[in-house]
Amino acid sequence: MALNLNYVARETGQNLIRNPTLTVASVITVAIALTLAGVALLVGEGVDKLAGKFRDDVQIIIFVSPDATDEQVSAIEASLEENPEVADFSYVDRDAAFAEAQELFEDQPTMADLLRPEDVPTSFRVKPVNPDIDSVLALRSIFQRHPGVQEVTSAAEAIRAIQELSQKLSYGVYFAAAVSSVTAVLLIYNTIRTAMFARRREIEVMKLVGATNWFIRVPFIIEGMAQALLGGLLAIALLLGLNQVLFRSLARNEFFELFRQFDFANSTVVLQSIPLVLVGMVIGAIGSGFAVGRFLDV
Amino acid sequence: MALNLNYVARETGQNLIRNPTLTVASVITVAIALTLAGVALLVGEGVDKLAGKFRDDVQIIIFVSPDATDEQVSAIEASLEENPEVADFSYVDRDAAFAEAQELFEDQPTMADLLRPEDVPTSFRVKPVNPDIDSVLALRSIFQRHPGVQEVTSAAEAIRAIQELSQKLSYGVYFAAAVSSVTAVLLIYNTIRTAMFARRREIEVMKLVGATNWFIRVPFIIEGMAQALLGGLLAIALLLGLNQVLFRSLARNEFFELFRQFDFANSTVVLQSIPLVLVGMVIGAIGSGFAVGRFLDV
Amino acid sequence: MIRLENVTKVYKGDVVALRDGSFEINKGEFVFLVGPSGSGKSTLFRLMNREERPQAGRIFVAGKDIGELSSWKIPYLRRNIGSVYQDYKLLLNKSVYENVAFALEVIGRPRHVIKTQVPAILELVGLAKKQRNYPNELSGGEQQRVSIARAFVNRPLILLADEPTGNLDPATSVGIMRLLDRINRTGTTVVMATHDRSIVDTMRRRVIELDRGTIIRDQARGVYE
Amino acid sequence: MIRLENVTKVYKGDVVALRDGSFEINKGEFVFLVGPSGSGKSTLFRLMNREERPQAGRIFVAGKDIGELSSWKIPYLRRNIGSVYQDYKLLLNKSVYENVAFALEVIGRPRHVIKTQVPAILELVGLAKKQRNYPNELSGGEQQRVSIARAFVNRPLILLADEPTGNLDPATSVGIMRLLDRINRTGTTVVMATHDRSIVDTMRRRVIELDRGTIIRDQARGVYE
Ligand SMILES: Nc1ncnc2c1ncn2[C@@H]1O[C@H](COP(=O)(O)OP(=O)(O)OP(=O)(O)O)[C@@H](O)[C@H]1O
Ligand SMILES: Nc1ncnc2c1ncn2[C@@H]1O[C@H](COP(=O)(O)OP(=O)(O)OP(=O)(O)O)[C@@H](O)[C@H]1O
Ligand SMILES: [Mg+2]
Ligand SMILES: [Mg+2]
Repeated sequence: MALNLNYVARETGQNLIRNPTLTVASVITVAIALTLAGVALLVGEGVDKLAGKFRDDVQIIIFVSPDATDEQVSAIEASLEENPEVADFSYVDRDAAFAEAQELFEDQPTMADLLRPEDVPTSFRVKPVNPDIDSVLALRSIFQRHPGVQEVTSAAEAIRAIQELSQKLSYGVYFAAAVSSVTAVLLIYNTIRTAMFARRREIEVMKLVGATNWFIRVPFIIEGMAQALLGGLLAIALLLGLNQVLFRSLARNEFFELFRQFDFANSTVVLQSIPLVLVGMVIGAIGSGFAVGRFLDV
Repeated sequence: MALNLNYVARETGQNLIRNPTLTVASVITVAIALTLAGVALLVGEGVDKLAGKFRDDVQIIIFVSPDATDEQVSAIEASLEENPEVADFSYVDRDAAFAEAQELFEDQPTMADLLRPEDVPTSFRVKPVNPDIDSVLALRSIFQRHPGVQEVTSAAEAIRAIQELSQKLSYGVYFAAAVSSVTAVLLIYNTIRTAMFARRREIEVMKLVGATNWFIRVPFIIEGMAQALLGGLLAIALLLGLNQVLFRSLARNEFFELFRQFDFANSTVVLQSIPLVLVGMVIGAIGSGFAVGRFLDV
Repeated sequence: MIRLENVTKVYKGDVVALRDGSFEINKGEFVFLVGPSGSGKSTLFRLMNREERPQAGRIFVAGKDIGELSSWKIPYLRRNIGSVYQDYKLLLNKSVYENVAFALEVIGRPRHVIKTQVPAILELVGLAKKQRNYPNELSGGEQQRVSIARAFVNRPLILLADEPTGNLDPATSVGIMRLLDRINRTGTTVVMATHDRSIVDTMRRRVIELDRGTIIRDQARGVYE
Repeated sequence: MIRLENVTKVYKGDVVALRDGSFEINKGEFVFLVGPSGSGKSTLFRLMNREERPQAGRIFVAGKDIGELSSWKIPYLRRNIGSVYQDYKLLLNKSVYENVAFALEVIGRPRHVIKTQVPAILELVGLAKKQRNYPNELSGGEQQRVSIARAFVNRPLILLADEPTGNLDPATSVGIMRLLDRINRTGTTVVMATHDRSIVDTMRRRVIELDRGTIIRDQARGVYE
């Protein structure tokens, strides 16, 4: 190959500087493309965290009969402690249950007035190890038959829906990430191809002077990588800006709890972006290598 | 100008066909850019509908005293009918209220068993004309003093939060739409500039042969418009695809009520996209006109 | 037709391509521009069609000071000047026919005129068979002749030909010179830069000689040197 | 050094640029290629450096059938052949110095060699002062000389020069011909296409004449026609 580092560095630098139109166009395109992909990644992470939180919220409530004895309550507690499917549980005693009910009826004063502590059943709040629907139903049927238990409830429908949703959402996010990656690759490759088209005559001449394909390719490849690097740095800056302006302000809105998970640390954004920039550089390199190839057939 | 339609048509057609690299690159870029902007618009519409729905859900509940006379109830009804701030209202009588309460306590069987129809207060459900917090509080204080009224409630906090949120969300959407529009313009202009750069020598030669600036520009402008049109049609196809695969499937997920508003009709998508395509064509035209200008200085 | 008054053109790096040049070329004249490589012949042409502007002096073409021409009028100046460029300057994405037709389209000639005049002029320069070819499918001399055809086709007032026979064999050169002579006889002013001694010596027309930017000779019925 | 065996080259549209051409050029020979515009001279050069491939026949360069060369070996063939192109084929985004240096960089010459050889060859073709200029800042003849310098600089076995004096004045032409002659005396095989009768007639070397793709004359110590 007889490739000379000095030659490659000089050649790349000159190409970058002498064709500012092409350089600027490539850098902007790469920045936009990577920002797009970066947003998809961040949203993906938010959705993942969100789905995790939904699963964390799954709980089974074991209502204790009003006429259950203290021994029966202890027995329930003991079986809960033994059961390997139970991750955690807590006992809501009469006072706590009454306070909860009061709060629930805040807006319906008549109801709140009617309530007496004795009316409110005590209960165990159980967090299953496996928040999926089958384990939950299994746990329910076990405790349903336990003496002293009045009823076991769980938002079975909700759990099923959450499960489906979190799957759909992650498919959706994979899909969006795939689409934005393909978009990014297309945009970058497009720009490279056009830039090469603009320089096709030069490439032909180099070939005629006796340059090997690699001798011609390498500077273009390095150039592609350099442009991707610049574009990538710009993309990181854009992502940090977006994080501040969009995600964080959304996440910090009191009411919209759903977006609570979209509060990303700046370091997360940067770490998230580094592989992206690397991928961009690889695309830049391979894309340039390929695009130049079309004009090497002389 | 001595511009000949036949010449312009032929010239444009030839440019499109003889430089397939540039044509394909431009069309793809425009398609991606417009799809981006289109997604922002659709999300914007969804968010608007969502905010509208939140505002629709604002209601005031006037609980009637258990000891209110029928005349007092009729009087409340009459004042509600008179009040210009009341958009709509309905009376929840004892049976309806009891049924509602039963449903509410579905998961807490002890509570459900305890309830008797006489315990549940009847109420008026009032939809205010103006769902903002001030009007709601004004209405509340008016009816609070009405004879036969036990209490007037409204989710004041929730209303305030919704109001803030819907404002923030629409800012967010404006912001996203602005960002994606700027991105679209940048991408398209970038591509045009690069393509012009690739043809700069041709443009120079035309100038030297005595072509006026407009004679050179017009075919490039039409070419830019044609590419934007093709890219726009592709973008509409992409948006229809995205609508099917992403928005609709999200909207139809049972659990995620929030996205119910993202079920767009295909005709909406198409109608939404047409101004986008027109804007794209204008950018293509103006961008080409400008980009060619840089090389007209001979 | 063309008058230069003390024109000086200096390129960046202090290259004086024309130093205080003055001359007048009358309507219908035929002038040879000679001088060694790099003496400023092409620069002179570029000054006359306002591709370049001089640092000092004034240039009149058809009575107008072209230094004062507003930029939108430049195309109209160039339509009166047919230029054969040393490097041909063909439109690479247009066929031979389209290249020549372009010069007529630019001035708004109707299609039927183009359809008769273009093949006629291509016949004249011996390229009737190459109408559909693209410039990169032509030999050097053929490209040069396309450039000549394009410069002629709209019957300009002035013809500036920069080494129009540089890539032509002697026989074809003679043919082209006959054509130029015929064009000149119809009243077109012709200025031709050349290195071809035999052509200059045979034709015996006015010769302006340049040397490193200075006009060192302006001779009626001159020879190459 | 170069041998053609019944080579035929037909371009699309049934243009026969070379018909059944055979000849052999020995190491160290100096051959003029003459013929009217479009007769196939440049095509012959393009066949010899494998820019084009013939429809029939075989071409040997330095003993190797270049038709059988795998594509990655073509650059190595071209490094043994210095080519002066009719349209110069300079790298427009490189300065004069860089253009010439490129031919040395391609073959991996170290920097100090480049730094001494490039200025030397530019001095030889009279462009010492234009090293930093870009091709579009040069006169036609100057560009042609850059092309010549680039073709020479790596001392190739074979030099193919396509009208290397087409844009040069007689005096500079003579200088270039002296240079070619000197190069030839050091053992380099030179093939030169030209339309310049006086050069051919003065040098009296072997002349191969083409006419519409057919070799009609191959004469030792020949004249232009
Ligand atoms: N754009 C430019 N920038 C700097 N120098 C230039 C530029 N154009 C031309 N020159 C220089 O000006 C001088 C005159 O150039 P010009 O092209 O007029 O010569 P010429 O007489 O046409 O030569 P030739 O016969 O070789 O074509 C040359 O030395 C050339 O290098
Ligand atoms: N790529 C091509 N496609 C079609 N025809 C071509 C192509 N290249 C050359 N030709 C034709 O082949 C013939 C020979 O061309 P070539 O360039 O070899 O001529 P030449 O002898 O170099 O002429 P000149 O002296 O004018 O440079 C010409 O008629 C030309 O039009
Ligand atoms: Mg010149
Ligand atoms: Mg040739």
